[in-house]
Amino acid sequence: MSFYTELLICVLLVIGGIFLLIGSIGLARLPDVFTRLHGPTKATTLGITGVLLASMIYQTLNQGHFSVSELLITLFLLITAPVAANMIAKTALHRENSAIPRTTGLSLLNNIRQRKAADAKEED
Amino acid sequence: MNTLLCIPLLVLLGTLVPLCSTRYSRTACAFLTAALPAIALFLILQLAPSVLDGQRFQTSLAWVPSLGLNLAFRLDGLTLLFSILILGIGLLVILYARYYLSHNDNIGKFFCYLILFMFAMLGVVMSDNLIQIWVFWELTSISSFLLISFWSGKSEARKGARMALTITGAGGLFLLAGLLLLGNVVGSFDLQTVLDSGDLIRAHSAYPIITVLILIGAFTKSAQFPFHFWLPNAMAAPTPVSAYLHSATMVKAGIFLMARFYPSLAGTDLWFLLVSMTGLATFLLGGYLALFQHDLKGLLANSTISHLGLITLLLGMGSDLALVAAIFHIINHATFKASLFMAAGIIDHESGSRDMRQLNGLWKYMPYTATLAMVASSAMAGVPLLNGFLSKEMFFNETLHQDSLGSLSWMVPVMATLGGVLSVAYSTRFVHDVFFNGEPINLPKTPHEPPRYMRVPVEILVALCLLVGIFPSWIVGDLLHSASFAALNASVPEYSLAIWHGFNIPLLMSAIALVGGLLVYYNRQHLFKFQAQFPSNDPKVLFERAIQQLVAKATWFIGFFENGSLQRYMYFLFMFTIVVSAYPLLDLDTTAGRRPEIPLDALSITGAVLLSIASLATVVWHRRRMVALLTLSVVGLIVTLAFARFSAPDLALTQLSVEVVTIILLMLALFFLPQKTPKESSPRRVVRDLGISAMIGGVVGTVIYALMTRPLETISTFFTENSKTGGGGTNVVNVILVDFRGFDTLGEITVLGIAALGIFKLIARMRLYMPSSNEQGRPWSTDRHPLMLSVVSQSLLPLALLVSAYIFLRGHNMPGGGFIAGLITSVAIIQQYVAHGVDWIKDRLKLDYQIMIGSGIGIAALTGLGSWFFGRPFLTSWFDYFYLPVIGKFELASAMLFDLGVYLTVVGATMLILANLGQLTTSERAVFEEEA
Amino acid sequence: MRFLPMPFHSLLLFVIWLLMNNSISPGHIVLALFFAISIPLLVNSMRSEQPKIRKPWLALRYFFLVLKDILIANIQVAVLVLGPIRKLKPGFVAVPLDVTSDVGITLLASTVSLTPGTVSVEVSEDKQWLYVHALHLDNEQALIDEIKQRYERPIKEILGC
Amino acid sequence: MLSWALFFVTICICIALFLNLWRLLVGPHVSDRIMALDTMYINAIALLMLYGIYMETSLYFEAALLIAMLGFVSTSALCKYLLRGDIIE
Amino acid sequence: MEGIYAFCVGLMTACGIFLTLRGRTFSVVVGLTLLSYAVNLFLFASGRLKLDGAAVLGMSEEYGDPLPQALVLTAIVIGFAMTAFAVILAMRARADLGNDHVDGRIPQTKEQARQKSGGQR
Amino acid sequence: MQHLSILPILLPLFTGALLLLPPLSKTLKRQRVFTVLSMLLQVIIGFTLVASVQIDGVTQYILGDWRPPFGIVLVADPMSSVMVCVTNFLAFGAVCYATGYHDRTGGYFYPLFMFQVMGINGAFLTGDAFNLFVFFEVLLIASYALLIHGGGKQKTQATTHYVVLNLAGSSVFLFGLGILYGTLGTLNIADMAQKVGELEGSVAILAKIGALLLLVVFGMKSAMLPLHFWLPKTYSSASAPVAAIFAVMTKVGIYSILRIHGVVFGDEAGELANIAQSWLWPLALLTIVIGTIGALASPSLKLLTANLVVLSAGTLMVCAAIGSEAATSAALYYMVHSTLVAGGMFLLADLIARQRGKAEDRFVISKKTDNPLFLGIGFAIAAIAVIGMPPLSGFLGKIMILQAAHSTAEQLWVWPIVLLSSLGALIALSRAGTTLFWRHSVNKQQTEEHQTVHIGEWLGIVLLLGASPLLALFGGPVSELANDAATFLHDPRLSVEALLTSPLADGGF
Repeated sequence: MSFYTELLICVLLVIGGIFLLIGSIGLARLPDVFTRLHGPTKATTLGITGVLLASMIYQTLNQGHFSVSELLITLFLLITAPVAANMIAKTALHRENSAIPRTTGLSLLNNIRQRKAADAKEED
Repeated sequence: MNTLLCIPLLVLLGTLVPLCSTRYSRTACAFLTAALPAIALFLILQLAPSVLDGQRFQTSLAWVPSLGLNLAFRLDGLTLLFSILILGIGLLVILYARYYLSHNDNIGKFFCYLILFMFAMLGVVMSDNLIQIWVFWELTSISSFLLISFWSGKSEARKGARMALTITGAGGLFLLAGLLLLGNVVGSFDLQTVLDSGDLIRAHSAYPIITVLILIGAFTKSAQFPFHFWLPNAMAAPTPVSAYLHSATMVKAGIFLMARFYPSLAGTDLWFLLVSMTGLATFLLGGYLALFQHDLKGLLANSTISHLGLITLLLGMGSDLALVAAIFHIINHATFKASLFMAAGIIDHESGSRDMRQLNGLWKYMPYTATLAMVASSAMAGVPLLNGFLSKEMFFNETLHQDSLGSLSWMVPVMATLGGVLSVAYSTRFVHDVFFNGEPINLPKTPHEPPRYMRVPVEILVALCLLVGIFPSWIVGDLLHSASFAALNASVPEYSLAIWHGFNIPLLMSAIALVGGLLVYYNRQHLFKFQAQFPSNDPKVLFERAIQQLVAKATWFIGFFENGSLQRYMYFLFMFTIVVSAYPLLDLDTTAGRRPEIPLDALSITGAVLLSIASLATVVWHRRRMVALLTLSVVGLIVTLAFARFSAPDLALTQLSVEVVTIILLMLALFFLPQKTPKESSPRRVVRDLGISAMIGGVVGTVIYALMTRPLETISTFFTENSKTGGGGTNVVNVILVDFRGFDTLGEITVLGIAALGIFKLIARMRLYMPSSNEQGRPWSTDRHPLMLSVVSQSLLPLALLVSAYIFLRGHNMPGGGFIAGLITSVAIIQQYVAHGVDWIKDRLKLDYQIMIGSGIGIAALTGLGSWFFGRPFLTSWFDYFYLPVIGKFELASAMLFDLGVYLTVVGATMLILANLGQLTTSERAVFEEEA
Repeated sequence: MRFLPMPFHSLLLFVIWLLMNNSISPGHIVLALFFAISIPLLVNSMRSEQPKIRKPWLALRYFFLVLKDILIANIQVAVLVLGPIRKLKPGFVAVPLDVTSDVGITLLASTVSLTPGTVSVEVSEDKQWLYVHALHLDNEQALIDEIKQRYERPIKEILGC
Repeated sequence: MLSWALFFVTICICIALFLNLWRLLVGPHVSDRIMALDTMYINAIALLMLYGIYMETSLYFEAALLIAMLGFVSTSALCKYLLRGDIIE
Repeated sequence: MEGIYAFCVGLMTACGIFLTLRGRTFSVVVGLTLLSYAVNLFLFASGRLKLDGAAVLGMSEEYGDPLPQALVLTAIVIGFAMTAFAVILAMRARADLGNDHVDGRIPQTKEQARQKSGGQR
Repeated sequence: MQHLSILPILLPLFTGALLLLPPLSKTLKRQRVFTVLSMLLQVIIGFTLVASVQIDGVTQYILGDWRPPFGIVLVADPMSSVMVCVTNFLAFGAVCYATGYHDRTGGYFYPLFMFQVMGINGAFLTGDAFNLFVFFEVLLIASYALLIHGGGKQKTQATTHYVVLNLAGSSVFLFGLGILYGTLGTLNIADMAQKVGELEGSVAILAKIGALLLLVVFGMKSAMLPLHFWLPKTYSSASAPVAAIFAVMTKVGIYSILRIHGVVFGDEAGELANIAQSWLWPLALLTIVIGTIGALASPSLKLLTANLVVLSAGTLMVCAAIGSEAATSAALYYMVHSTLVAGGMFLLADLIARQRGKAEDRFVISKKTDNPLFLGIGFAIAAIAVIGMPPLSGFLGKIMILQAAHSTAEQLWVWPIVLLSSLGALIALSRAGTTLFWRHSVNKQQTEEHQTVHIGEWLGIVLLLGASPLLALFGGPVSELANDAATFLHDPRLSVEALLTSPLADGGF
């Protein structure tokens, strides 16, 4: 394994690791449910992609034949992560978890909760 | 065939005769019933001359040789005597009963029981094997139970029967213990061997126990003090039964037993003291109690107790002559008491009452019966020229020649005389109160003489009383001699059976008894008054109360332990586990063994900490169910990672897929179970439970640590070596699962299939209300099938199926396999359910999960069966490599087919469970009410 | 089309099978073909009607565009997450939808979730509005426009609805 | 270099896992906890891939794939439960 | 490593057992699940721990003991079936008995009450 | 007939699987006929197996052709073959009975019943410790499913307790197995027996814990004292044919104790010889006591029968505690007897309960039964047999046990307790019988339609209870059989070494 490939793997790994960590930091650090959603859906997905790519390259070189199966996991996560985020957000909305007060567009929240159109009038 | 075997066999067959002949007239039934016992009696009488000459017949058939239990019968003098009594009186009773029983009674059933009893009794006396004696002994208890409770509609009959059964049954158990011990001491259960080794037995350390046990058996059966109380209560039986069982035969079984084992057990102070004192006490107590009975049969029953006491006393005196006297009195008592009972039965039958306060002056109505009864009761009282006199003379004589009480031995004759006084007194009362003493009071019927043939048995017996009384040696001399010879198992001492022995002390004692008895009877009012001061303790009530108290105590006790709380049972289980497992651990010196440990690293520590925190959090938050569920998922995830870490990828896969399905199931449960868990464990309970769980956790941790740090040699190298060559796969775990230990897997999928069927059963009848709001009281969201989820799930399904196919196909060589593939398929389908709902799926997916389960198990099993056609045992695997032009080399293995079975079962089972659970909830939502 | 009810999926499955096995040996190609045909046939009944991909090449380009945006998105998010929380100005935005098909909406929502600073939170019941939560919202309208221009338009073109 | 990178990433993921657990434990809402669990699944995938690199084996790929798949199912089911109570209706 | 592993197994066992001793079906089921995790780890470890020894031929130099792994696999599946049954049973119990207690504090129905005090003889 | 010894497992398995598939799954009638026929065949196979073991000696069936101790073997020795035969016979009786009424009260009765039989037979036949666990689970899960058959509150509650306890028990089982594997490195029971003797020191102590944990599990299955509490309620609430087949389940526990603790940890086990005995003695005796007390306290016939099962289990455990050859032989005889009689009694209790109107089987005054003669005779036979009174089979078993206990140090405890338990049973059953059959309410206005005994129900009861007189009559041959079995089990040369070193072990037949 040449130095450069190893370097590439390392870089990918480190990027992956950092983003994974950032995702989790976001999860732990951000103030409300909706902001926390951003960490796992984006940073973590990217992080895992990094690790998977590293693994892919490494395994390909190590085993001597093309190893691309990791792409499958990436694909999978790319498909599912937004849906998971959406479900969690729906849950949070349904259970009336509060967003932090400085959020803009809080007036929309009630409409969102009841899944009404944005221009629908408040009824209650 | 052997005559000796024929005798009991004939009687046994006889039990069926009444059942078959019950449809004919009652007379015909009675005669048919009597036929076989009559033949049996005839056979015995045929053998009698040889027996009287001192011959002994024995026969034996092997039954359970390993126990020393043979079907052995004997006929010696004692047996002969008793057999004649049993069969003879039995025949008379059959005749009597034909008239006694009314049309309402099922006479066939009665005779059946009666003959069964006869068989049992005959068996007791004819047995030549210790265990066999007990077998028949208990049979008498059972048959007497049936007879006593013949009028089962009456509460008295039921209670009396139960009491008799309980007491004699208990005695029987003592007897069994005694007999077994005896047999073990002698080394044989053969009766003759036992009889011949009396010295050995008496010298053995177990002798006292044996004696006591056997005597208790005998005493209970013979209604000896303090077990006497069941006998009067057994009088609820029809009178023929009383006459037969409770005077002539069954109560004599105890006496018989003592006489039978006389050579083996008697001859020690223990025996004398126990037997004679019990006998004396019974003799007096029975006589005394008889005096106060108002019930005719009660009087007779207590007099029977008294006379049985007399015989027992004789047996306990230790002299051979006393034994002769005892046997003589057995004969006499049987004759006069049976006739008395029958007479009492006639009175009862014809007048409708047995109460002596109502029965008066019957002489006028039934003079003939009265005469018979008077003769018989004179015999009971010991009036000269009747048989009772003779044996009583012998008894008095023997009391004078004993020294069982040392210097207090003089008391025995005095007591005996007193007993004689009592027996004269109650006999007088029987005669005077019933047949004279004014007019009958309020009798239900006008008394009259019984049918002709109902009197015949009484006549015969009374005639015997007279004949024996007058010509003793001519009538019973030989019989008595041979019986005594057999009982003694040695030569019989000289004795004379004459009416007149000259003026001697026994005669004086008899005279005192006669005179005193009359005096007592005339002054009975004083005695009655005296007796009235005591609270009347009906033994029946006492006994019932005792039993009921026993039951109440038992109920309380059981209720105390089995309080219906699962926690209690779990507590017992875990406590027991702790005790059992921690105790040996105390002996373990060092926990750590010699095997080098794997060094720690950050990852493992992280895993361990996460696992610990998550587990603890599950415990702490178990009342916040949703959170507990999430922490549980974390635990599952870490366990999965642990499996992966310690080189078990298959396990990781399985654990993971199982966990998801479990969580989904738990969520379903969460939905239907009450949404809140109130805090309900007391702090003490919590501390206790913490203690228990900590202890078990500690033990488990210690043990596994100790195990892991010790080297181990296992059979596993075989698997790794043979996996490829023998099983055709490189994934050893999978090869073990589908090949080496495929049978386990077959069982495992069966479990899964059964679980699904069982769950289906559970769901089929379930009526659950769905909560309309969550634990916060918030109504559910109206968005049944979120848009993004449904769209994406649809696209994921083919992908998931592909993955499951991939996992399935590579299972044999790489981590994976049918089970995991099955779970993935199931989870993918479940995801569709989650995203689209049951109704949507139902129209689109038409799979019969039940058939999937059945065929899955079937395919797996059939795969195993396939090897039969190659002459190999079940589940022998087969694999081979093939070449196809384009594709190249590939492998086919029977294990794949097996795995297909696994796959089908898993999918079928999981889906059967989940799909049906889903259907459960498609009905309309009722408002749910939380229980108070 | 009876044997290939879902051509796109079939292709995907075919590729994925080979991906998973890391192999393009003839045996695996045969297997991949088998699954690519059989699985769609199996699950065909389990699908609701879905629009076809009209412009595959545009789809591919869109895919890479999203990939690039994901990268950028993450760096932005990283900065925001690690930066001072107080300066964060989260907000909800309602995006009016032009795409009508479920698939289209889902695709758009997913893209929004994966790309800079936004997560799609909810779709209104009449499917006219997509509610989006932004981690840091400076200009509402700009965000709406960007979403509509950058993502919704290509999706509409690809799916034709 | 690779081992160093591996070590670094492992530490990162360990910290991430702890953070996830922390979020899972403190909540405050169930949605937060589910999110934390979901993130944990993804971190676990990364961990498995790392382990695969470290052990020079691809044996753990399937496990990672399964976590990805099943983690999603589990998350969506959990959310569905919170939304509708009945996950299969 | 062995020590920490053993500690975790012990702790999980303890947690599981504590939960099974609670008075509600749900806690009991969760406890049993936890307990079965612990059991699986225990059984697995009875073949001793091994790093880098997956029992796939050709993938490693030394193999861990594959037999306990196979046993654990069977145990997992069986445990799954059992847990599933227990879960549904808990629901059924709720449906039939109206509550989720397991501690026997069930309001007695008339029939049961009569049965308990029922006269004898 | 080389496959004879696996048939008792395969036949019910296939029957069960086929019953799930069309065309059999379509109507109950087909299922009924098929199951009865299959069961009849199984009975025949059971007897054939006993006979073949008697004639040809012990056979071991090497599954998958992997020689022991590596693969799983089934061992058909005299003991297991007899137990299999008893199980099949009992199951046949129960199935016959079920055709009358009970198969209609819920779904999947026959398939589940077949799986239950399979599990029990497997547990008896297997020669592998982990496979024993698997079959335990098969029989357990089937029993859970069968227990709820018919439905009702009581069943649900009893099942909940039963299931949770047994789940905990299964965990303990696995702990025990793990320890044994971790110390012995093998799973084949015969191989274990060989290796146990070589253990010493700390490893021996660990193995001891494993063995004792197994004792806990088997104790729970066989209703040993502190672990028996689930039994009375569970058995009494099960529907009749299920309760009948349950009668053999406690025996599986006893059998396993005899197998594992009597043989593997028997006299030859070196440091670990007879470790279970000191625990078994007091517990067995106390089990008898509590069974007797429970019998006395029982307010209904089913509960009474269930408590009698506890009592008989205690008696059997005494045999296991004695551990001698005579005791094992006695245990086998008593096991056969008590299984069949208890099974018959459960069936009878159900019939009685169904004929007594609202009173069911409780000991209260009630209407008269419709078939007093049949039920009465049946009850008498069952009662006499179960008390251990002559002339039915119970007394032979009891005497054998007493004799086996003779001249042991604990004789002073065993004899009184065993005998007094008989007395307790006598009291309880005489009260039960007199009340059930003889205390009638007078009012005869409500004359419901006269119930007749269905032919299947009749046959089931006659088969099971009729076995008792036969067992007594042929006490000689049966006890010889039991002696053979005991001899085999206690002779390590026969039971252990032969199974590992026989020429059969090379895979050929």
